Amino acid sequence: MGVREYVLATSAEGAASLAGEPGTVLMGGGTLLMPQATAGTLGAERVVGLHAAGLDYVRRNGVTAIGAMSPLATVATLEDLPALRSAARGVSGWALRNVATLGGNLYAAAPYGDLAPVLLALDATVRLVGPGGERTPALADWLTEEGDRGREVLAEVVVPSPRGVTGHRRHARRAANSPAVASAAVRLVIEDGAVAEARVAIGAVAPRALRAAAAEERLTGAPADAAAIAEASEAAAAAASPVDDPVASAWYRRRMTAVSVRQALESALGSESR
Amino acid sequence: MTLLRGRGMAAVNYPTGMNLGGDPSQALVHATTTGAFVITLSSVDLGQGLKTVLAQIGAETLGVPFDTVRVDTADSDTGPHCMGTFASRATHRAGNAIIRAAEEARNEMLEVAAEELEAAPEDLETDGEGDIVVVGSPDKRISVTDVALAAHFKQGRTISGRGLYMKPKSDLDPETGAMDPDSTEAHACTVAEVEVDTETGQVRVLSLKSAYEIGKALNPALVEGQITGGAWMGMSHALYETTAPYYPALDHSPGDFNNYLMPGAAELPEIESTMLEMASANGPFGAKGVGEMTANSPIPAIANAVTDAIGVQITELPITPEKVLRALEEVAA
Amino acid sequence: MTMRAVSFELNGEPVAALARPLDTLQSVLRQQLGMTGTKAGCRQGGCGSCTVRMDGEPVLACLVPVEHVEGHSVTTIEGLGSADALSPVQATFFERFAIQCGFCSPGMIMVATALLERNPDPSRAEITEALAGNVCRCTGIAPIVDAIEAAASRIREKEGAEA
Amino acid sequence: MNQAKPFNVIGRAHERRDGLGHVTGTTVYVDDVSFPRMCHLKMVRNPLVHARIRGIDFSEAEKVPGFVTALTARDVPKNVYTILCLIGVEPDDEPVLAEDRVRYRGEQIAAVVAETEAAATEAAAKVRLDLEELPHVLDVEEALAPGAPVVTHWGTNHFVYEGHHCRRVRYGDAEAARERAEHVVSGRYQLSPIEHAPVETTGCVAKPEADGRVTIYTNTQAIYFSLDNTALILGVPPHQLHFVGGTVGGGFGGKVDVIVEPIAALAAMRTGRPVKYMYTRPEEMQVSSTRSAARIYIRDGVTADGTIVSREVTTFHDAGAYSRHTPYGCTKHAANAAGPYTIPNVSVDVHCVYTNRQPSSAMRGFGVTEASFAVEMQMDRVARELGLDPWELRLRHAYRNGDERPYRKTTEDASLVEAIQAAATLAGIELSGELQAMTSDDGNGGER
Repeated sequence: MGVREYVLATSAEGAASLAGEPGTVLMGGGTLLMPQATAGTLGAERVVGLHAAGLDYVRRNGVTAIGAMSPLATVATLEDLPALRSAARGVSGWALRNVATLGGNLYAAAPYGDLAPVLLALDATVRLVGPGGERTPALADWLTEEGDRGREVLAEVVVPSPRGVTGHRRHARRAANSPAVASAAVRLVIEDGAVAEARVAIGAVAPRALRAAAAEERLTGAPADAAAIAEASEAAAAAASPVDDPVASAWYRRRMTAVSVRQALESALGSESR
Repeated sequence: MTLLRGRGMAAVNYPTGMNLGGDPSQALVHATTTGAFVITLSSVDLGQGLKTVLAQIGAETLGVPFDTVRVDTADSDTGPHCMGTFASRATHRAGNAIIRAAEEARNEMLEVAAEELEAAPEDLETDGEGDIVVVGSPDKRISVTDVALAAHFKQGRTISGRGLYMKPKSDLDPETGAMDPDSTEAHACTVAEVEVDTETGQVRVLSLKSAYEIGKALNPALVEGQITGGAWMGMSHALYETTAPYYPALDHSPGDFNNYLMPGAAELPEIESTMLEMASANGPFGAKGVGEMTANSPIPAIANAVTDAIGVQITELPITPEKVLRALEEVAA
Repeated sequence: MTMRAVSFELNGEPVAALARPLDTLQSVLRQQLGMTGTKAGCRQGGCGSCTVRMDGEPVLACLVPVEHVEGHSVTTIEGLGSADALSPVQATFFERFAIQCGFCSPGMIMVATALLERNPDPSRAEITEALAGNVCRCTGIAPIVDAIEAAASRIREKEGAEA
Repeated sequence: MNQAKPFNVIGRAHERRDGLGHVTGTTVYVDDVSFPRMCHLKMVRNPLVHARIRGIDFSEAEKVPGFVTALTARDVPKNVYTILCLIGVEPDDEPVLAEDRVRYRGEQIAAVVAETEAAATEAAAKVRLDLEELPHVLDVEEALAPGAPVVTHWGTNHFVYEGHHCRRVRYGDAEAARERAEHVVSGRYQLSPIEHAPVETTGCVAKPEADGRVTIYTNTQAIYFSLDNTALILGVPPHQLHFVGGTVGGGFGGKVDVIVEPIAALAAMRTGRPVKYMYTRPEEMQVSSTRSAARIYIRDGVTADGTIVSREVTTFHDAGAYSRHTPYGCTKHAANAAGPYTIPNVSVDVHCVYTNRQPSSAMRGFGVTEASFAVEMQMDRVARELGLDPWELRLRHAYRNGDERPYRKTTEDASLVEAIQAAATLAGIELSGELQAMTSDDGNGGER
């Protein structure tokens, strides 16, 4: 069944009022859904688009609030969030980044969805608008929620001012326009030579991006020395649940998870081995 | 992490054309009323530049300017038969057919001109710029346009030619494999340098330096295009491409350009090449087929360079980072 | 099914199209507006051959619902130079054999043109980054990068001469 | 032709004749061709690997608004064919549309024609297939093992070459020479199946004309090859067909198969309307032919002084489910399997093996690309195992003019020696004076 109706919502609330209805899907920039619509495999009769919903903005007020419909090309210009910028720049090619959105990227299945690990490391929250109102869970919580994510509209991502140092590494088969094999984003708050707070998030190696709790625990409360970095990297790799796909096997993705985390940590600490 | 450097080389031959069932192509050439020439045939340009190089062959043979020669191809209602564009055969076969057709048309053109100039045809020469001149008497000349007009409206004859080139069918001895499968052979040798990241298993091709012996470069820029494109494709075969990433299993067969991996602009190595020209007796102006060969020598050259870097052969394509890491573990064990 | 009328500016001229829900800009350009220079190599956002510019920004026309173009300005390869007045990028692609089969060329040229407008003196790395979303199967890409470098210096020289 | 005269046009880097069209976007490719009342064709494909077809139900498809017609094997006059029948290759093996069995994932079962591409896609998706899954085989050597599921209709999983189970080359006595040799060096080399991946997918538009002819606009690499095969399949005289092409958005061998034209032409004749059939990108990637994933075993006998006196090559070409051009590719491979070297004793067995994979076919260099990969890795293996210089090993064995190839053709246009020397120079590798002095005309190389 082809798409019979495309509704261009003028607000997140308007989109949310239609979101849960049968045969209806929400669409951001369209990079995920448009190929399916063209191929006739979308499986929805009605598509509700957020293109005109007023969600393309970046506002700074102590925190950075990024509208979910901000193109990745815009995210790739956020100088004060270098890890996020680097993740956005790594997605596909220029013309696609002008279409793809921050919000849509958070719905992309592995190995796509490069922004989530960085946003996890930055303790981002999301603003979700549902038929009954809105809520602002932590991204980490939202990503692990069960249930139909199509019933609410992701309106905004809020990134606190990063505390500490951040690092991001993404491995792919090609330097550009290449699905990730593994990626890692980290944030470390160092106090008195020891790690006071650690965030280690990994992407492309599990159905959704996730925080590697064991890696964070290994790092917290001790100096970030080579042994800690190595063990945290292995702990993160153990938290991965990669699958084989056309680009890489599960075996290789797990190996590269450890490498990514280690390199991201070294990058954050400014002690790259290269 | 360590970066291992390696260098490898490979040398290849590549046959021009096919033989099974006979391998012919035809061309027709005729002059328009105003002295342009149309080459009519059915050969297909895949992007390698066949329409251009065939016009060059026609113009050279006719002795007329390149711009006055048209190539009208690939319409079965007008173009005579061609087997097709494959087996590095198109320039060789269609080119030879055009030479024959154009020689016939040229002879007619000179006969018409001879009558207009009151000279013997064998005393005439084309100047390549649109005139026919009497050898030794540069003032006695006539334009090809005037010759064509005279042929059409005064002398009442055509300026045209027919050409066919055929590689005859080769009988093949099923016991010994004795056969004559090709018309000529081009050759290439590539030296590849690679860098292998022992932590990621990624192979980076640093340079591909190749020599290609191609008989004659009829259009050097088009040959260069085949060389650069072929080097890239060979590198792509060596390191990236497969429709079955878990061969022979069918799982995860790529269906798009995200998953069907080919190197991008950032992966380009330094590509340097040199062309040798050792004319083939049966090639048009000595040319050999070059289109396919250019992709061949880089594949084993890169594979051999990887061996040089890591100390063990990876003999299954593509040489993925995973295979490299597993090979390195094997070496270490 | 509701059809929707969409109006926008195409290569400087106002145009209108009647679109089915989620018709792509690509299909409307090619099938309704005669702009077949915008190629359809994959219709998945993977090959870049349908790259056009929307308000100056390169976008993949196969991913853009034509409804999103309402009121905007779109430039296709037909909006660049013609055969007797090639744009600098078209000219150097032609002169430097950065084309073989030609199917990726319009998309490549649209991206390259956008790049040189915002960065008149790009490094090779910046050129390769800009081209990352465009697939070429024939040329080995290097001639395309060379042609873009040549176009950049040609544009700079021309502007230098005018200044 | 006066060869002594300097060239006027040849050797010049003339710009491309089609270049201005390409850079202005005005070159017309097949997908740019359309006609009033043009229909679109979409294919119903096998979702399994190997299956028996018990039934095809079009009842839901017919209800899709815009549905025009559907075609099955019964509609195709000569449904089973093989592309190379034009040069006498037998047997016919591939159905235009599947009959009782489908042998690979994605095989064509039924064509659906509709007013729009979207309607054709939707209707094709609504065709119900009743399939009984059959055991399948995917590996070339497993396919040749006793008890393997049989892929072909004639009962063996290999092509039969004039009574032989493979294409063979026998030159000298390879086995005896190997037994006499001091060293034996063996290798196994595996290529991957590769997609041609032209940026323009394969396709055509077939347009019925008022005089009963059909014009077919196509991106085939071989106009007459496609025309003649289409005429045979449709059971019409060739002069009833008019093929127009010559502008191709990348070929690389993939557009030599004659897959889209016959069915589009049949649909046009059936409906009396122009019909377009373009592969989608997934069809191009997952269904169209690939390069054969050849598996090549090489065993060399080498004497103490580093002379290769014997080379035995056994190759298994993965044809996939149908022949297409692979039987020919195997012959081309057989000729080149020992490489561009003069070796006095050569034995080559090239098996064209059928598996339940998407068919392989011609691709840039096929037959030879695979041989060059394996031979050049093997040459390095010999050099490594015997501690020889790989440049010297190749230069010493490189064939010279006058040498006989294993397929008993006397070499005339040898230039491998010169190519190797030139590459060494370019790469800054210094060859010894002896190696530098070699030529393709020196009759060098010891026992030949």
